[in-house]
Amino acid sequence: MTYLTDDPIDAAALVRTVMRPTDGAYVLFEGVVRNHHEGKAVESIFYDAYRPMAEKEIDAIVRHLEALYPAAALTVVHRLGRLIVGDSSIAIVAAAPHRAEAFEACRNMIDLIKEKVPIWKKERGPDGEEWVGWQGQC
Amino acid sequence: MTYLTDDPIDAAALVRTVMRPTDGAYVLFEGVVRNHHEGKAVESIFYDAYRPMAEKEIDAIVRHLEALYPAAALTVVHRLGRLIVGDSSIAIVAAAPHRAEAFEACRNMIDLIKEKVPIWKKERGPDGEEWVGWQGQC
Amino acid sequence: MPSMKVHLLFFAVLRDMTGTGQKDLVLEAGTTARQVWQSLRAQYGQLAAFTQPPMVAINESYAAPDTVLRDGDQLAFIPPVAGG
Amino acid sequence: MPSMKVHLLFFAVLRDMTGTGQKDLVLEAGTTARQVWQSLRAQYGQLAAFTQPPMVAINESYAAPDTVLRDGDQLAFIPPVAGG
Repeated sequence: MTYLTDDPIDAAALVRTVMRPTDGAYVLFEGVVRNHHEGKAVESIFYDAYRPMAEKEIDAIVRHLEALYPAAALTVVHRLGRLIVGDSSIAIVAAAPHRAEAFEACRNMIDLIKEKVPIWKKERGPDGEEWVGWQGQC
Repeated sequence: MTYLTDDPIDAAALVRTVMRPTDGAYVLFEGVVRNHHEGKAVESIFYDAYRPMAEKEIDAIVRHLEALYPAAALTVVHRLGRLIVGDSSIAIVAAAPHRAEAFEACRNMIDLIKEKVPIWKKERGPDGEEWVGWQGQC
Repeated sequence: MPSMKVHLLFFAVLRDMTGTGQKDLVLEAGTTARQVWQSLRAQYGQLAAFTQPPMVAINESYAAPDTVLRDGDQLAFIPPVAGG
Repeated sequence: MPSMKVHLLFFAVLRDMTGTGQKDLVLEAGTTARQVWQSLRAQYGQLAAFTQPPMVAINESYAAPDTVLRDGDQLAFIPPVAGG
């Protein structure tokens, strides 16, 4: 139960930890720091988290999806700290005997993580820094 | 326009060829030889193709999806020859500024390739060999 | 009225606004998370406009803002999340 | 009646059944892909049961079985595909 890391993500290694000889497919999703957000240039992002709670919330999502897609094998790593354009912030792998479950479990996982896990990002660009999502309202 | 290979697929290298600084996500799909098919044990698969036509058909699918998902960057490699359990037969990468397009383009690509491209597989297991899909009917 | 201790954590924009990551509070028994938020608004000018608290977490789980706190609780206000 | 040459390709299960990957045909002008399939059925016992041809490709593109072949065409019958 260590879904958070301060180090670069090795997606290929993550895939190897998941695949079983019964799996006919896997889907890997990586979220990557891009050079723009809502029309503004982005140079880097600082990811902050409420770490113990984030670990618990991610674990709850993994268990929920394992129950929903019993044939799938799932894993996820989220990186924290300062990332630059091109760095991966998250990698999710969903392996399954058939591709439909792999796609659905992977897509479902990133959607739930973005919705529920206490992780935040502060974007830095030529115009300064800003916490994403805090637009003067809670 | 070389979508077919006789060599092992390097998915990480494929991802690197696709990603642009504007991309916030990519989805990688790999099809992998699994150890079973319709209840039978599988040890290896031989992939055959009508190579020049397969190249054209894959290219047409890529162009179709590029038109459907203009923000996405897409690529695909299909391996031919004899593959053993755990080997990847196909890798598809769809990168995009936002994840929805990456997921949809990738899923759409594998579905279309499985439907349209003249590639065949002969499964080998303890009970012998069989061409998949040729169940005594055309 | 008996008092209790609550450990308050700040993250992200709230840590920047308050200038701290944590704070020990001594509260009257019966105090809710929402009431803690109101006292923070009085204390930090940048929060004054936020009449409604963000999401609330008590002991590392989401909780309703009107949950009554208990002695030893760890309380956090969760700004809109942006992981992934 | 004038004749034409057509290059016929076999893949996968059809290559195994016919024991060859290709074949040069000399056909009467006006022959269709479907008619070529019927002559193959007469020639190869394992195909006799298949009254309908598989998918047809002419010059590396899918075509209707009743397409009239032309001199120099490359013809292939495409068994059910199973890529990916």
